[in-house]
Amino acid sequence: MAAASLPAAQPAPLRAVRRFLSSYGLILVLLAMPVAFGIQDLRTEGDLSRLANNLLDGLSNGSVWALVAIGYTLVYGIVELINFAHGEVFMIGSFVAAGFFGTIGLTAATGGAGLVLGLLLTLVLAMLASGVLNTMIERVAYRPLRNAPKLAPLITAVGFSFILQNVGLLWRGGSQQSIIDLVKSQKELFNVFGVSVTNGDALAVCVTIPLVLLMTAFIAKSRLGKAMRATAQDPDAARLMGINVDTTISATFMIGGMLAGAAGLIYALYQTTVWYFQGFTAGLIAFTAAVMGGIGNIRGAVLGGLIIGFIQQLSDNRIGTQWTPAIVFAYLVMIMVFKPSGLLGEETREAG
Amino acid sequence: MSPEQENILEAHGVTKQFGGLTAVNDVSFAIPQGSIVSLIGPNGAGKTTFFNILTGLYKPTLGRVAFSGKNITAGRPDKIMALGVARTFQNIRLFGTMTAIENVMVGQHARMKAGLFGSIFRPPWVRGEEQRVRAKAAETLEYVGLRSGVHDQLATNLSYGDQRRVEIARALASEPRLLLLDEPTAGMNAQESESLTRFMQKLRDDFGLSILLIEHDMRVVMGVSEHVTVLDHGEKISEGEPQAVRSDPQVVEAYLGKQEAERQRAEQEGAV
Amino acid sequence: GDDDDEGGGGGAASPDAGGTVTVVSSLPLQGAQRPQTTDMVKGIRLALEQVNNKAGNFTVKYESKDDSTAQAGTWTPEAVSQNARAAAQDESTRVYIGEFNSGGSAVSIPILSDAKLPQISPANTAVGLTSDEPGAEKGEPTKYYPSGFRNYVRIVPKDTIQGAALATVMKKDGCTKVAMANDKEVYGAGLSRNIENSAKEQQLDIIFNEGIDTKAPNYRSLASRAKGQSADCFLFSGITSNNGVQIFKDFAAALPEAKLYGPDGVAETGFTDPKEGGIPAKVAERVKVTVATLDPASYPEEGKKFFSDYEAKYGEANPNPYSIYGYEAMRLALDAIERSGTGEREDVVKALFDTKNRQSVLGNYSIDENGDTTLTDYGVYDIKDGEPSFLETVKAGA
Amino acid sequence: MPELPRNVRIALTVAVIAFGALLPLFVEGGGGFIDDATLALAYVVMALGLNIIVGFAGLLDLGYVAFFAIGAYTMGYFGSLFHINVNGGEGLHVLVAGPAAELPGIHANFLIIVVLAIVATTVAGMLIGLPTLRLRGDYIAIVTLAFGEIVGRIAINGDEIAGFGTKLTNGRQGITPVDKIDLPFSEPFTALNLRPWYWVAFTMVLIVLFVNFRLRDSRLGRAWIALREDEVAAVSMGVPLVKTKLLAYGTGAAFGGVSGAFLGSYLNTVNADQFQFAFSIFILAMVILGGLGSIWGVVVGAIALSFINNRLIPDVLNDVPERIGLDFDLTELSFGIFGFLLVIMMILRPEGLIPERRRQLELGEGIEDLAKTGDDDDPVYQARVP
Amino acid sequence: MAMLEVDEIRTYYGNIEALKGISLTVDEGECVTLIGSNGAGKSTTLRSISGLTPPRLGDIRFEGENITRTPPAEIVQRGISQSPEGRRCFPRMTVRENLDMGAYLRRDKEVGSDMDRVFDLFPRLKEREKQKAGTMSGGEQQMLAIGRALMAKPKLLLLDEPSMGIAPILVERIYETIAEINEQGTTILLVEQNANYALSVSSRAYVLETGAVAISDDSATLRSNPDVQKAYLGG
Ligand SMILES: Nc1ncnc2c1ncn2[C@@H]1O[C@H](COP(=O)(O)OP(=O)(O)OP(=O)(O)O)[C@@H](O)[C@H]1O
Ligand SMILES: Nc1ncnc2c1ncn2[C@@H]1O[C@H](COP(=O)(O)OP(=O)(O)OP(=O)(O)O)[C@@H](O)[C@H]1O
Ligand SMILES: [Mg+2]
Ligand SMILES: [Mg+2]
Repeated sequence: MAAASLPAAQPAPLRAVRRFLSSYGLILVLLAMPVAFGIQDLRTEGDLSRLANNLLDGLSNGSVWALVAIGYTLVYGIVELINFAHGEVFMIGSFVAAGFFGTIGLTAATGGAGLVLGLLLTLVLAMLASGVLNTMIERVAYRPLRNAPKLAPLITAVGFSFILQNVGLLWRGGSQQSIIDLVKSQKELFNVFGVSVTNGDALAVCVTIPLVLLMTAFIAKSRLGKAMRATAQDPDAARLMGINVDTTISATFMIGGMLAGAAGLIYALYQTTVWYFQGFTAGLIAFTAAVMGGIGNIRGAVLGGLIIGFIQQLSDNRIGTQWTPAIVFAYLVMIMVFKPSGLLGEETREAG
Repeated sequence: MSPEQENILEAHGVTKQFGGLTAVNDVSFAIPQGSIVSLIGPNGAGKTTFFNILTGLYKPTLGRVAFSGKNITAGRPDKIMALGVARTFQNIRLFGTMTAIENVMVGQHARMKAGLFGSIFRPPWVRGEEQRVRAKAAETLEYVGLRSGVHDQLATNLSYGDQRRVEIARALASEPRLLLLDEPTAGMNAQESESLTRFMQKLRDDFGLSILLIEHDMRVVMGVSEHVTVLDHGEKISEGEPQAVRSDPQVVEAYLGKQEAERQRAEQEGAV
Repeated sequence: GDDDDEGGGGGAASPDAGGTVTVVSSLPLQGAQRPQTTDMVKGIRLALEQVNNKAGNFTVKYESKDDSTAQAGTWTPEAVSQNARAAAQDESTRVYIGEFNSGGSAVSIPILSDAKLPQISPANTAVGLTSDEPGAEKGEPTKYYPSGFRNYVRIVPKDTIQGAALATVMKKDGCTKVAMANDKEVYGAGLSRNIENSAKEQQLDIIFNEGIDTKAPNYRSLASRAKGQSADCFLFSGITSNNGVQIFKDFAAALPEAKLYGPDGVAETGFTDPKEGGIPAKVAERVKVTVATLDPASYPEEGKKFFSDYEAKYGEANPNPYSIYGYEAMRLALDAIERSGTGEREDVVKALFDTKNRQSVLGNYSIDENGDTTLTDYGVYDIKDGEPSFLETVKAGA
Repeated sequence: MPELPRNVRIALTVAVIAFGALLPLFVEGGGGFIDDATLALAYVVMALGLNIIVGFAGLLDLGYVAFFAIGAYTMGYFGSLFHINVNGGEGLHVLVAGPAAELPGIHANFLIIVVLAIVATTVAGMLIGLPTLRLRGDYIAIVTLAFGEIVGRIAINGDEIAGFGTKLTNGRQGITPVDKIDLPFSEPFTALNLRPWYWVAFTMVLIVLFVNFRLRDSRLGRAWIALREDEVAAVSMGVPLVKTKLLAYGTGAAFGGVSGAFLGSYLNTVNADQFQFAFSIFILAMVILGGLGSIWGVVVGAIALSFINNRLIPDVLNDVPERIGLDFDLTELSFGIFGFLLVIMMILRPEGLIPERRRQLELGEGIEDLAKTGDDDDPVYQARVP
Repeated sequence: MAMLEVDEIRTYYGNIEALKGISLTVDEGECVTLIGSNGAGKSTTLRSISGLTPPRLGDIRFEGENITRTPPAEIVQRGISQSPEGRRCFPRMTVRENLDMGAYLRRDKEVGSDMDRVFDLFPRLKEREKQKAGTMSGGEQQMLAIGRALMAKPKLLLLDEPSMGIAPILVERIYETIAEINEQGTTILLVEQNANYALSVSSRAYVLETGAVAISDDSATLRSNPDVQKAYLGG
């Protein structure tokens, strides 16, 4: 029998619209703002340098988010926990770094090898501090709840996020604290076609990209990476493979924390301001980025972080900073509508 | 199968592709009213996929499905269920934190009327409905052979075999006209499989239920079905009466294996 | 206290008056405003300690209440109304110092007005709480006093005055295109509206006045918008803890030539001193801030004494500017209790509104019939060695 | 644990209700206790509403504050001076007496406002629910969170949006004051006598409790659990996905709206700063701490957290150093303490203060008990602390 | 000394006693079958041996050492691998990655050739090397689960209903393989419902009933036991 084609449930034009939307809707959504603004710029200013500057700012800001988001998504992927404390671990990393600058005598005048060496040392310290802190939180607040209802660790995470914020508050007070500008973050490094690239931009991008490549390779290739993925997907089966699930989870928190620490340092260098509350915002953005890209997917988290960076800068520049969070979230909702499992999320067989 | 018998389900040219893989390829198929029909084939032949198309979980790439004359292609699963098509799952999908009896009560969702306000104010008719549904669920569980002692246990706490029974009960309780069973005897021993075979026949005889069965246990397939369709690589490779299909060389080659065919033959002869 | 010579009637307390009365303060002790409010409480305590807990014949007890919650991190209506109600219920409470936020006072005034409990705000600047002058919403201020009883006074000038002062300074400095940002708080937004109004009068071009997201990590894109529109001055109308430091740094970087301005909300070392996390010296060079307090040198003795006493007690030479308002709020409360004679709430209210020509740490002021202070002079400060340093006085509205 | 006979359970329920209802008569009418209690009851209403969404239907909602906001703004729009120019400054008055009847602006009877709030939040709940229908697990969480934040942002920035001669919101300035509740056959409420407020809140709680219990053991309740457990299986068993999920969002949201309208009036303000993410988390913590899906658990969780937040930390703990003669400011540790308490409570009782029945079963506790119970629609059965 | 000794173990799920004192032994090189009706406790026995649900009472010894409370990962390290009930493949990993996971603890060079062996046994897996396991059909996943357990190259292999959901033609192949690897020296403990094949490859068998051992005997003897025939062999 000839295969009858699909019964017409909808009139043809509607169907075409739907099909078009489902395949290109996402792209339309993502490009809407830049394209609209680009056209506007061409009309009013005659060139695209304003847009290009926005996008560059977005890229560097987004790189910082991406760094926070990778650590977030790693932990998220493995224990399926919305880790509200992650942002605070990142904040502590920033504080440690900012505090250490003074300790080892880095000043705005330090340059060249001294600066590089000092920063590397700080990096190690910040990563260690945040890594250990994160592992400790896991041990104290999440591990005892391994068999509890899935949402129970969410509350301990919130609890720890409060505790750490309080630590930050006691440490550096309630206002934003300006710290020394070691890398002359806002100083122009070079300028192409009216796009001004600053030291901060270069730093953020140059640190993020290698780290992302490294992490992706690590998760895909290394034994620990494999163990992490297996544990994430089915802990009992992972045990049957000879994987020590507790150790793996600890290691994941360690790595996640270390990434947060690295991000903390970059953030401190890039913004030259630290604040006890910075982790809350960063955590929320990292969560958003992780989900936008597809939970547990590292490249997705990076993509999510960058997209958020772009949206934020475009919106700050054109629409108004007070609306920026709302616009970021509106974008998120639209992306979720078109890609329910995130931009790079994997769909698995659901039926049967 | 007499020609004047009405078909309760007809599928025409159903095709389903996943990316580059064609899981079901242009399969046409019919289930006569009140009959038991089996769908067999090697692993990955597309049987479960076909089920998922019939029940609305997958949208076929091509093709059309009609249930008692109504087009249900890519219809909403819950609507298809409400029309009278109930199913079980190959990988058992019970509601883990519900008790066995509650699971079966959910199966009757489409047959109940209480809405939001009915549920809140619980007028007498809603009370009556609840009682009826609960009683029916208990009865169905007994019917599939689940001891009353475990009716109030959570589904996750049941053993594999018992979970299968609850699943069948859950499907049955909705009083379907067509029952789709995906490897119902997996995880059951020979005796249990046999009683399930008899049970299917009884369902058909008592309630005029039509059954579509996916099964790898040839003893069950041979024992119960009036008609067998064989899929391989998504295509229909053979179809007909069980005996005929069983000796179809293509089926032996792709699915049964020489040894199994041999054994079947021996058994058959022994039994006669 | 030695500021009662002008108050009159202080010594005339009826012989049977006396006993213990309570003054409560209700301030957000959690979250972003904590730095201001804790120094304020310190100022309050200092004031009370200096008079040995005495106001005339009354022994004064002080109770510090928190109008924020840990969970919210800022003032909450729940906490404000709870504090107001508790104060109203407690017979011994005679003065209520608060709230810090104008929005909070909008909640507590109606409750306290019903209970005829005198209220002194050390920080509210929203116009509409006391008067219906431009800047107030329709229906203000009567809607806050449902029974018609005015119980509320404040010791900080309302926004109209500082707005004019800032506009004047910018005009004088030769600004032509001003980029403005405000923190959207009642204080910051209200003040920025007043600055805009005054700027218009003085033909200053405000290219934008952006309400910022105070939790944003940076404002580089916003600053680059100002650059795109060739702004030559930048003004942030808000408080330090609403990301004041970051926004100044970002605008300073994007507009290397521009002059930068801020209101009293940023006139504190947390903003001016890099050692305390304030803006870097390079940026500070370009900043001017206005404060209702004048040059410490031109302060009355009282004022100088405050700073030295504060340092003696708490070891901080440069407290948050709000500490002095806390101090003065308590001083005024004590003074009014003493002047009231009976210490009864209605009498204290009357005494508050009767405050005339009071010599205080803030300078010489009276309370007008709306409950506003008559202080109008603003000091313009620039920043030297991480500290605000007095430049000149501007006459508001000039 | 021995099973309580049915009539004992009924007696116990009646006793609890009577105790709750009569409580205000024994305390100061304007005191801190009744204030805390009234707030706690308002939170109980929200927590039970959220419990329907998260506990029953398993849809992790991190944006519940949106419904609080919408309920409160309904109160603000229809019971304050917000629309001061309406009717040429004369005001519109619908079945109100007392001071409100004289004022400009729109002033409707509280009961009407409640109905409007229910309608508004139900619709909002469903709208927010729509984009989450295809989503799974935590993807739902972020989308609801997003909506909560968007609503919060609109509240804060609404003063920039104007139309029809009015602003959308009053921004951070807030809408103040708000009409007091004015019920038929009673004196208008006042800010200083809190007893009537308490009783209104108490009545709301009784209603939500009733609805929660009825829904839990109903066709709809089962459908929610089924969807929460396995969506594919549930739809294959005839549970309509869209309708069932939206009903959960809608009902849960409605209670948030009712409570929001009440709080708007009770707190005398509708202030944009209240509608922050932290509030969603606060309510969610009540639900999880109490015991996800467990009705009495959520009640206890809400009361406990509300007490910790509004009384224990600000008033009890913060006074401790002063009382024992230390010059130490505990307020600077407040949210650390709050966080610490959350962590400790959760670790000590991972299943929640009063775990849901299913949870107990899953742990293999008390299966024999349950087998005997048979009928468990009686609230008191759940009240037993295991 | 037997390779595996299970001594009077009692395993609980919460308060439910699933195993009420089960004892059994498996000698080195042997193939032993567990049969029993639904809920008898077969899977629980295997889970207990692997350490997933450690018994509350009783002892399990492997190669003379007590492993009753040893964590699962270490038990695998000692040489016990399991193909669990319900397949439990890693759904978002590809077929090949799943097989790699099976050899997680191995560091020898023969992993590659063992993989080829699995591919020989199940050509479908080779064909779908890059497919995500979660999208495979039930039977395909079962193949993968067995293959994955084989990849560990264990001393003792635990198989929980390996033929479940497998087409007849493959069941043959699987049992041929079981017999083959058993001959090559791998000890096997097998749980099966359809005991025909199982009893034909195993030397001894235990029949479990409601958490206890009801019969234990030679496979051949059991096959001719009328009760067993009726219940498990469809006789
Ligand atoms: N979502 C999917 N994505 C990609 N491939 C799929 C998907 N679902 C099924 N397949 C493939 O389609 C084919 C048919 O699968 P199906 O589950 O229908 O087989 P089956 O006949 O039920 O097999 P079995 O007897 O093993 O259960 C299989 O090869 C399977 O790997
Ligand atoms: N996770 C669990 N929680 C509680 N009880 C359980 C759990 N798993 C199994 N049980 C109970 O333990 C007993 C033994 O179950 P088990 O799965 O070992 O049986 P089985 O012999 O493998 O049966 P089947 O042939 O059906 O797989 C059963 O009574 C079952 O109800
Ligand atoms: Mg199948
Ligand atoms: Mg089993």
